[in-house]
Amino acid sequence: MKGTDLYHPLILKHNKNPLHFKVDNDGDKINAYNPICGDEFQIVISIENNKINKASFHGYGCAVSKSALDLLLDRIQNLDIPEAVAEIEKYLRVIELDDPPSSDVYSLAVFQKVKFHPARRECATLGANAILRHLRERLV
Amino acid sequence: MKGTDLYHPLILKHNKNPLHFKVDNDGDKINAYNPICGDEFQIVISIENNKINKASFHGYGCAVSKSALDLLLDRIQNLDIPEAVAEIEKYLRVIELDDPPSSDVYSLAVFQKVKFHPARRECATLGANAILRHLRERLV
Amino acid sequence: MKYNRKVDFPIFASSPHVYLDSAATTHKPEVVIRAMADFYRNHYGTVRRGLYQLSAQATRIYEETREQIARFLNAKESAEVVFTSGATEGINLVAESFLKHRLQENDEIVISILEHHANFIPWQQLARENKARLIILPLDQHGEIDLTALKNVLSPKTKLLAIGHVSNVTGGINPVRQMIELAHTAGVPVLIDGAQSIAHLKIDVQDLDCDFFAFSGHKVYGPTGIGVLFGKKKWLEEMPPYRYGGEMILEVTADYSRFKNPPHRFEAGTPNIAGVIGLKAALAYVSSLDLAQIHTYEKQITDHLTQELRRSGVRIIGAPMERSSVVSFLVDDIHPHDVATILDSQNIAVRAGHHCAQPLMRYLNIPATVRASVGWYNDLEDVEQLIKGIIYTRKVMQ
Amino acid sequence: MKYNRKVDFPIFASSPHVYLDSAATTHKPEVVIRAMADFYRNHYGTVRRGLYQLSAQATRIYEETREQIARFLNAKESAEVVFTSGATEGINLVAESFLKHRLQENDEIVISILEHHANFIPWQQLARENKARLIILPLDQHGEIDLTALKNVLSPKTKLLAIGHVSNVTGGINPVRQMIELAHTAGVPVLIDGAQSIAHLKIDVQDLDCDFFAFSGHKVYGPTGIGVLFGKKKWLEEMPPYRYGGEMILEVTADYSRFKNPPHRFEAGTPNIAGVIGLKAALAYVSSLDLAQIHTYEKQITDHLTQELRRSGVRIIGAPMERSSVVSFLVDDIHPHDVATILDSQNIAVRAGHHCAQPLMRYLNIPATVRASVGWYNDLEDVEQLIKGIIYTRKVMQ
Ligand SMILES: Cc1ncc(COP(=O)(O)O)c(C=O)c1O
Ligand SMILES: Cc1ncc(COP(=O)(O)O)c(C=O)c1O
Repeated sequence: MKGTDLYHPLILKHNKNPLHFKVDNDGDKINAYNPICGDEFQIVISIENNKINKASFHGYGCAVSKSALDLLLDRIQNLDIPEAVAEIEKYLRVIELDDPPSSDVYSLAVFQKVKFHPARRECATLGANAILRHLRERLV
Repeated sequence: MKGTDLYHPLILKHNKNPLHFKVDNDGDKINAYNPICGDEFQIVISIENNKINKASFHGYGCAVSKSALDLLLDRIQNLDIPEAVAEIEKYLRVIELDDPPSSDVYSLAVFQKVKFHPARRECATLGANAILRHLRERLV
Repeated sequence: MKYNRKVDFPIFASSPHVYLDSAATTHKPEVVIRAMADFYRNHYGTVRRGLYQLSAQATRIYEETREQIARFLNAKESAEVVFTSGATEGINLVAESFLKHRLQENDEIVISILEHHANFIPWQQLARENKARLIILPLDQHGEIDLTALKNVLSPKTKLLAIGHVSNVTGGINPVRQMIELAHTAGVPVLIDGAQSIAHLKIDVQDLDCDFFAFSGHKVYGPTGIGVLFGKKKWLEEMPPYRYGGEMILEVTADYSRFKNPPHRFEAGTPNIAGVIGLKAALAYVSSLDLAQIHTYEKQITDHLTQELRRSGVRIIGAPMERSSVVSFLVDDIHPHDVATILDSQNIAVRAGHHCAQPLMRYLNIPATVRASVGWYNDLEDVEQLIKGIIYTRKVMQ
Repeated sequence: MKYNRKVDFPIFASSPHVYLDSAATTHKPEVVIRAMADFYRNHYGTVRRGLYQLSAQATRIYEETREQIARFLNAKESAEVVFTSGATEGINLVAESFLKHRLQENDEIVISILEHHANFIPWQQLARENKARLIILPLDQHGEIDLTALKNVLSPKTKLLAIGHVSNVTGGINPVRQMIELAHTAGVPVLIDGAQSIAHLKIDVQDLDCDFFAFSGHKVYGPTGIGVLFGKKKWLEEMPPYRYGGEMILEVTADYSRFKNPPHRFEAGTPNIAGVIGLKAALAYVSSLDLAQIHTYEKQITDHLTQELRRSGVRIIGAPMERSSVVSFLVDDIHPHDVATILDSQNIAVRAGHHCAQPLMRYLNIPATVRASVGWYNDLEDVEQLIKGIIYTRKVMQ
């Protein structure tokens, strides 16, 4: 594997066997759509007492958008909303602004390789941005 | 003088002392105007019995447009209209289409050097085209 | 024969890769690169404006290129050749200067569902602005533009038929000659989007009898930022300018302006002179090879490519009767973007996405495809590498 | 010092001539020519569309150039930088996408009598089409744009002030900062035609506070076919697209299209990628020299030129308070075209004609001028040659 290669085994694993890929209608519905590449996910997050206690998604997307969303959902599960927002923002700084990933971004750091594939940046952030937008709206 | 030089002594002579440069209102009035360079001549041709018996011009133009017009008027003076038309057409073929000048284009052949100065082609043909247009209209 | 045709193209020496994206843009032969560098180094001058020799020379080459292009397209005269910045600008120019003033409420513009966005959105927006209708021809059961549908829609309300010569998604060569005949019988002028045909098929605008033909230099081994719009003289003459500025005017007063005749009326401002010089070299290169030979050769490679892809079990999108040098496909259920990125890791350049043909994608009910497209520099080895790359992709993604 | 600054520019080695037409177009330093050739030879790829490395690289350089230009102009952000084919297109873009929709019957557009056709005809025609009025500011007794006249015409009806930064005929530097302030006080947005200032003056769009600023690459040592339009974000965001095609859309359906945000909304189709690469190299070259130094140096040459011309007894047109690198003049009663052609025979390139400023010529009541303009590569020797050439011209024409 070259240093610029995008497909880290973790990405491939979560693409093939995502933990949160299922149809579940129980919660807030968030649509993540990138018209430019046609990727589209329906994300469902159920929030109780200001805390994300369940998260799932289904739809169509590439390995990067799918696994990134899956890992992110895993990461924010059980966080309260401000914590989840902070977490997603941290992740987006790594991906969109090339911030060095701090250790607590955990496994999501594998996606920083998109910096060698600029056209794929949006794959890694599609789900994250949609969820962030939604959570921020809930915060207000 | 280089082979590409435009200003043949004949051109300079007719620029400085044109034979037909005067204000004369007696005849057909023809306006020759090139908005792109601002050159503008009023040409007057008096035609009797289908024959050009007098020709003059005044106005403003460069050495090339002025001397070309002067020499051309000299050339067509005393010709009948079809003869004059043929003469001007012959001249224009030399200047616009790079036809080799036949001996009977006479002194006007000095203007063929405009082929090395494409932006000056229109100087050499400004008067000729205006007169030709006018004579053709008279022929119909 | 292996790789030797690549020697004309320096990129393959410096960056050895399998390039199968010529439908997006072609690499440049050394003669083109050198012609432009030589122009800037030894002969640079602006056109039309200058009375000095550098400018006169530049003007001469600029206008000679116009004549060369007229011959290349078999246009009746060079005044039918307008320099643009590319196919996109050419099509927008026709929308703006030709069609806008002719379009009344409820009039119709006909295109096909195969069109590239460049030959789709200008008509869609123009129709919108003028309360006219955009009619989109569907495909028949073979994936070809439905000619019966075309016959049925043509009417006195139809003000233009705008059709791609070759689809940049399926590679299908559209029966434009027949379509033009049908349209003309109904009195409808026709624009051909030649972006995908110019490098592959011999174009004869008089034989086609098209009213407009637009292409980009960068897709025919030429530079970026330059293109050509052919237009029949009778149309160009009645069209108002597209943009205003220097070099396209005869006379400007405080109150009015008078414009030059075509083609200069449509070329406001300092043109892309070096781009024209590069395009001249590119078309000379293509002419020296002969388009018939290019087509025969590319067909051989593309046929092989299609066959090997089919054999490898990928799903090919569209089965045009006549295929140019483009094949779109899907590898199992692997997302096209993943396929392209993994192929890239193997130094294989293909394209993935909607190929600026979202309406077609939606029509075919697929979000994207992988696309491999062939140029003169490709060879059988490139096909072999792609097939190996697909096998590798499957392994990675399994 | 003699001639050594010419070494950066290969044209002076291959075609030794006195080039005094930089206001029309500048010659290119070797670094610019090489950057483009290198791009085509070693890194060529299309932008935005491709998932493979060549395309990713090209995209990166393309967007980095945008950032570099934003810094060069001191724009707030790179999204305010739109690539165009030149100043002419930039100005037409503003006319079409910004002003057209805001212009009502009887509204007014203000320009000056000094304007180049590129900053004259687009407004004249737009006014005509919309039954609006074109107001043309006259010159005061010093040959400067009359600021009192500007104050007097500004009103709620004024929808735009469009002004050249530097006159390409008189060389006068217009007090654009003051004019912008006056306009803004009246709530009027301002476009600056920077074609003649970009290579000579440090531009700071935030300090100027202009709403739009347009220039061409070929006048600042860059390639042909590329230019830049700076626009304040708030305006760009509300402007509809200028042209339609690939790469500027988000979504296209049969019925509607959604467009990208600025700047990409205004860049339909495959852009002039190599042109952008060349412009990047040109601006890097200029930055390495430092515009303040360029200005000081050129001012020295131009002052000397003006003084020597005056001494030689020619009639200088216009006496601007602040002069950039341009001087127009008349040699006795010798027609400017004759002067330029005879100077050319002495290998001296100057321009003659109306300089795409016919309204100004008419205003000054002269049909044409000879124009000498100075670039970074000129030196005192060039001035001496010109003066000798003028003496020779007089001899020939006497
Ligand atoms: C003042 C001015 N504005 C605009 C232009 C137009 O520039 P371009 O022809 O490069 O579009 C020019 C150049 O001729 C100019 O001098
Ligand atoms: C069919 C078709 N039409 C038009 C275009 C637009 O060409 P350009 O982007 O060079 O203007 C393309 C290229 O992408 C194309 O494939």
